Amino acid sequence: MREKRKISRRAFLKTAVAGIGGMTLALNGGGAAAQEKSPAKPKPAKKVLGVDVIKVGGQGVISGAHADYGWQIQAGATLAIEEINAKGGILGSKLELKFMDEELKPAVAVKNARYLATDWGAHLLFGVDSSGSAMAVGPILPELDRICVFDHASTHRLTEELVYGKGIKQIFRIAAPVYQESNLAALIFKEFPNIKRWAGIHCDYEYGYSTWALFQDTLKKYRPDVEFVSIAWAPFWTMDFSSHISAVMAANPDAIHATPWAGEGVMLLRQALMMGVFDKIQAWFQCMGGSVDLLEGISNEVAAGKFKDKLWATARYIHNYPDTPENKKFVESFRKRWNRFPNYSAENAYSTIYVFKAALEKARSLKTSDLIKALEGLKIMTPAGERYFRPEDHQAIYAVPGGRVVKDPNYPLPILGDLKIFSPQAYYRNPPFEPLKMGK
Amino acid sequence: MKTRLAVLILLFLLALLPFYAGKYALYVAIHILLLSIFSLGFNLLFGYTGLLSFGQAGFYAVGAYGCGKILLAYPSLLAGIVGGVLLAGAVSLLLGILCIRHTRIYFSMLTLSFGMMIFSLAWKWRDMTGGDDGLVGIPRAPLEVPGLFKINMAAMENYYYVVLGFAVLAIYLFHRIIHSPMGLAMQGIRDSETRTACIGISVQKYRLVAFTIAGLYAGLAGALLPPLESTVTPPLAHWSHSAEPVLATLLGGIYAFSGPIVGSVLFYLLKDIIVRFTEYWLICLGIIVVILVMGFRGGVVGIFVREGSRR
Amino acid sequence: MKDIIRTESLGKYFGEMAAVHEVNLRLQEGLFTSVIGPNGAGKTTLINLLSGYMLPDRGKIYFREKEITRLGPDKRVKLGISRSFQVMNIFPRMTVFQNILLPVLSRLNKTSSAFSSLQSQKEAVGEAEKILGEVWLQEEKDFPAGELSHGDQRLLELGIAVATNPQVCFLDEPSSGMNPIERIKVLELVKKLASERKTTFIIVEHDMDIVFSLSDWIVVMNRGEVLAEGKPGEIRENQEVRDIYLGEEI
Amino acid sequence: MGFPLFMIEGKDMETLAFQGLVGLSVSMYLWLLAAGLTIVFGVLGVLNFAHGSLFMLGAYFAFTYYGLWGVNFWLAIAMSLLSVGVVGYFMERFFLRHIYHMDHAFQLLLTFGFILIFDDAVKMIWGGVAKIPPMPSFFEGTVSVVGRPFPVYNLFIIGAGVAVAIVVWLLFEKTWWGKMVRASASDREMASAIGINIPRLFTGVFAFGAMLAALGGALGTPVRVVAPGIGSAMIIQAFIITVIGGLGNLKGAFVGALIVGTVSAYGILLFPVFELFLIFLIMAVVLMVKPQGLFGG
Repeated sequence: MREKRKISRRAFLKTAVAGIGGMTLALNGGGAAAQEKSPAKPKPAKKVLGVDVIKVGGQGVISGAHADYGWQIQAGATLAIEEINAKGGILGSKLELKFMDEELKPAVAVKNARYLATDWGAHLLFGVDSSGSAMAVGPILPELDRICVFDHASTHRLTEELVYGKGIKQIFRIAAPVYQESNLAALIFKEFPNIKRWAGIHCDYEYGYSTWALFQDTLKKYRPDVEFVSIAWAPFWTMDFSSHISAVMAANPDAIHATPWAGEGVMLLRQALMMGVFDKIQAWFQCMGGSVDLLEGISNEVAAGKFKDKLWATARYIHNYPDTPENKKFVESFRKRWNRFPNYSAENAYSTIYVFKAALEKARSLKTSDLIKALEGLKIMTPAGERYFRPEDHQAIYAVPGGRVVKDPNYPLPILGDLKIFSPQAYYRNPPFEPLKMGK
Repeated sequence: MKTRLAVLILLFLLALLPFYAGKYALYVAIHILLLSIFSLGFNLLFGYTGLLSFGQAGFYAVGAYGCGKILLAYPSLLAGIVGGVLLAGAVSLLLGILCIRHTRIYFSMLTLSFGMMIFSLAWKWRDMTGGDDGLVGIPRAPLEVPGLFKINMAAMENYYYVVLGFAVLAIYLFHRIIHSPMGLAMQGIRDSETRTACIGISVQKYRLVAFTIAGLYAGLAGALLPPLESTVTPPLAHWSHSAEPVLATLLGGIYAFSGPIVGSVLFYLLKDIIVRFTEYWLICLGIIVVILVMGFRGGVVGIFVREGSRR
Repeated sequence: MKDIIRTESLGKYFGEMAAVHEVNLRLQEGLFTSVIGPNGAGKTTLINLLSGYMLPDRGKIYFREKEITRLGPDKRVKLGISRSFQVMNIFPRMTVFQNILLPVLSRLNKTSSAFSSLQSQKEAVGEAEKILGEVWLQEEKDFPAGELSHGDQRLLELGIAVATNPQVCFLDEPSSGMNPIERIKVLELVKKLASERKTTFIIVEHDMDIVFSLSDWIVVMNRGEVLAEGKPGEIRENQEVRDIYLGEEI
Repeated sequence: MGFPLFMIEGKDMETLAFQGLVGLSVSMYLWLLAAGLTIVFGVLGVLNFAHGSLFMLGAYFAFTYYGLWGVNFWLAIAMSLLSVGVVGYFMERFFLRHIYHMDHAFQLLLTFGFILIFDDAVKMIWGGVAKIPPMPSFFEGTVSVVGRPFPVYNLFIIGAGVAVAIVVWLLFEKTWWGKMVRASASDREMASAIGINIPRLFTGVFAFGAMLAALGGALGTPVRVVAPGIGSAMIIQAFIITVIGGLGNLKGAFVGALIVGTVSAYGILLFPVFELFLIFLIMAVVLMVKPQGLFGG
């Protein structure tokens, strides 16, 4: 036993030491970083905001099948920051961006937020693609003492439960939430008397559930005569939708309402074409179908008229609307900078930075409490139109139309034509909110 | 003697951490401690009993959801953590009975599928789990024993000490177990199942014990998470999360007591640091795994110490 | 003398092939018994059946007139039946000492204690030390068993087999892969253990000289069946046995 | 407005039959993936976690040749098979070959390491954004089955699945190479004793398995997107199939694929809520009842 014990002693000693080494080294590193970078104590400078650089920490998914969204967020924010810095920054302080991959994993998003705020020293946070990540990041903002502008995650719960319900004032959302996909769609299709039988092919997670539930509630209000005849749920990473499509087509629907997005949306639509769906139905509403990556993905099929003008879509911003100088300028400079069309996530991020600018200039301070005051009720002109941050739930109110996916000679990729425009009040849920029932 | 000294130094440094480390470093430290507990339990199965489980994240998630639900209903840290651990233990005992009849690949596949069943439950049983949004707004409840004491946990420093306490306890107990007769029996099973049976030891019994203990450890790691993050989401149960203790343990060394702990430190810091410089941290990790399997199955500890590299 | 192991028309079949067929054995306590026979005669299978390592397809097994046919190996060890393996089967990653300690702990029913240190198991440690001595492995006690020489691993295998303090112990070619001198050493050790420990050994062995010089009783198997059994003298005279071993000098 | 767990009511025979056919196409596609995995395990005894990554590589190569370079579709597929075959060759020759003697756990871990490497490697080469290959025109159009449009492409996939099954069967049952492989699978010592060059044979088998994976990936490109991670998204399903059927048993894998494909198809139609859960449940139950899988042991 003796010899043996000696061995294992040595084993433990060395490794223990290694452990301490690793631990302390890294932690001291982190610690030091935190001390010097902590924005809490401003450096002696005559800058209004007290810092030379305003650090902006963003995140989005930049890996996997949905990577384009993160890329677009990054691109939009970068463009805005370059513009602002070129004009001398905000109140004399330049902006600096650090962007991280949230991997669509809430745990990662939280870790990133903590790293950005407490180690890298971000003054302002924005981003996050998935609802789960948003719902996870929201609650820790008070502890981090930072505001975060969410520019993609769309669950209504973020603003209705966390801000309006739990009173987490550090949360703001610049993007239109699921109302866009459900209530707007309902408002459009209540005008189609022949479409009576609706089917759904939806994401097998919160986004799909709430969108489908809300769509049914709202449409029923205007059209008691419609039926919702069948539904198929597609888990994350569904690549073969043929079972889902045939399952819902079995009920002979007049129209289909679908949420799978990004690459999955493209696969769904191409496979629907293959299965001759568009010969049978009258309309297909593709939520977020106005997203650039999706439009690029089905560009050939649209050009060939395979969808027979039955494909409808919306997005939280569409590059061909509104017809304003702000929007024209944004699209042009985005295309010049990145040589691609801006996605809604890009516009959201771009506007987010300008929202920061407006808030900082109004508050003339980096204190979270001041920024919250400045942002509540803020009205600001953005490429997507005028946005108004509702004080009750910190949700930005602005109008985005839905329309048919069509080819336009002036654009290399499909656009939304035959636009149906409603005032936001018409399709936004308004306080007081009561939680929405989602049988599923 | 030397060992004791090293351990004391380590404990001392960890105890003083909040005084010389920043907020984020503290947060990282907590996560490393959780991963260490998680990996230790895993290695009782893998390194000491010879069973590679790809479903440990399932029990981690049970612990996390259990603790989360309790804290949302009754804000007492101890109740949450203990409840979560016990729940995870019960589940692992139950599934263990079904799993231990299998070995090698079949065991790995069965644990994988049970883990994924828990994942899909977390995803689908929305009234209970909140679906993919998960359980939100879980309070970091105070540590209290009614009538005795009550410590506020709002400051992360305080919670760090709670985690440190549980981690030290878990590691100490683990050390006792693997150096006990039962630990020896498990190693016997790892080295030769048939031989162990033919000296009068019930292989299945000790497999089940190891499986349950591993589940309890996973559950403890999981139960300590919600108070930190205030959220619990399904990815915690996904097989890719089960892979983390596997990689950490492999990195540190599966044949040494301290392997999983050292591995957890390296694994977490490695990822945390690489991620800051490149989004391609997976490929670095993959290369490390390949190199370890090809050449250094004893892991880092094995490289340091002859004992570790023994096959 | 009374039977310690008795079988009734024991059979084990692999598809068409009868590894063991209609075997009715009476192994008597205290008789040093050898099982011999050409390769594929079913010797190892027989031991696997008797030790519970395999379950028979047919027939019954009795230990001291108590039926154990369906008992698992670990249960049989508790009754006092133990074995060694033809293909080396030790605990390679544990130390030699632990290799012996584990079976001892198992016999003392201590393996379920989860928090006491090994050193604190005074009784077991003492016994293990003693057994190490009996199999000449004191010096190597702290080596990892996997790093021992082949001969020493054989000794260890033997040590593990006797460490559960069995009443009957099956040894499957305890001297395989050893040179003649080592063989004699090992088998004399076995004989010594038999007398000191009051253990009834049943061994499978190829070296006829050793078998006939050591055994009190010899069982000859061929094609899964028992061809003959008896005292060495009788077996030497047996014509059938001579036939299956023809050429070989008995 | 909750949905009942079980929605059989109002599902006529045509619907069920049609869904079954769709399920068949799903099954056959899964079979393409499971076949290679099974062969590699059956012969080399290694459960290749990275099989899904080879599937992904197949898709990327096919996309590059057909979608980017405009090579003829069939030629592009052949080229992608070869490319992935070469990748497989190197994987076996320089890595797997050295771990056959090791515990299954380490083999699983090594191939797991390759998943991480391949996933990031394609991200470096092709970028993180999902690629959308064009659809060859001859796959467009549908045929009418029980009065409903069924895609030509899905018919083609069914055909391809059956074809692969036949080819593999002929290869292993009727050719000298197949006989050698089976001999070495059952007894390596004996095989090398009678002069079979085991290492080279195994390299060949692994490359062959890799090419089958690539075939699945390549044939998927017309209707799927190509993105990092599509491999790891598929591998678990492939595992379930092979385990249900009995690891290393081709007949088992074929049946397993049929079960999983059909169950998921009907699951979506009849149990929209618990489809995901169902497949894992089946696997667990099979293992419980028949530890070696339906056709294994």
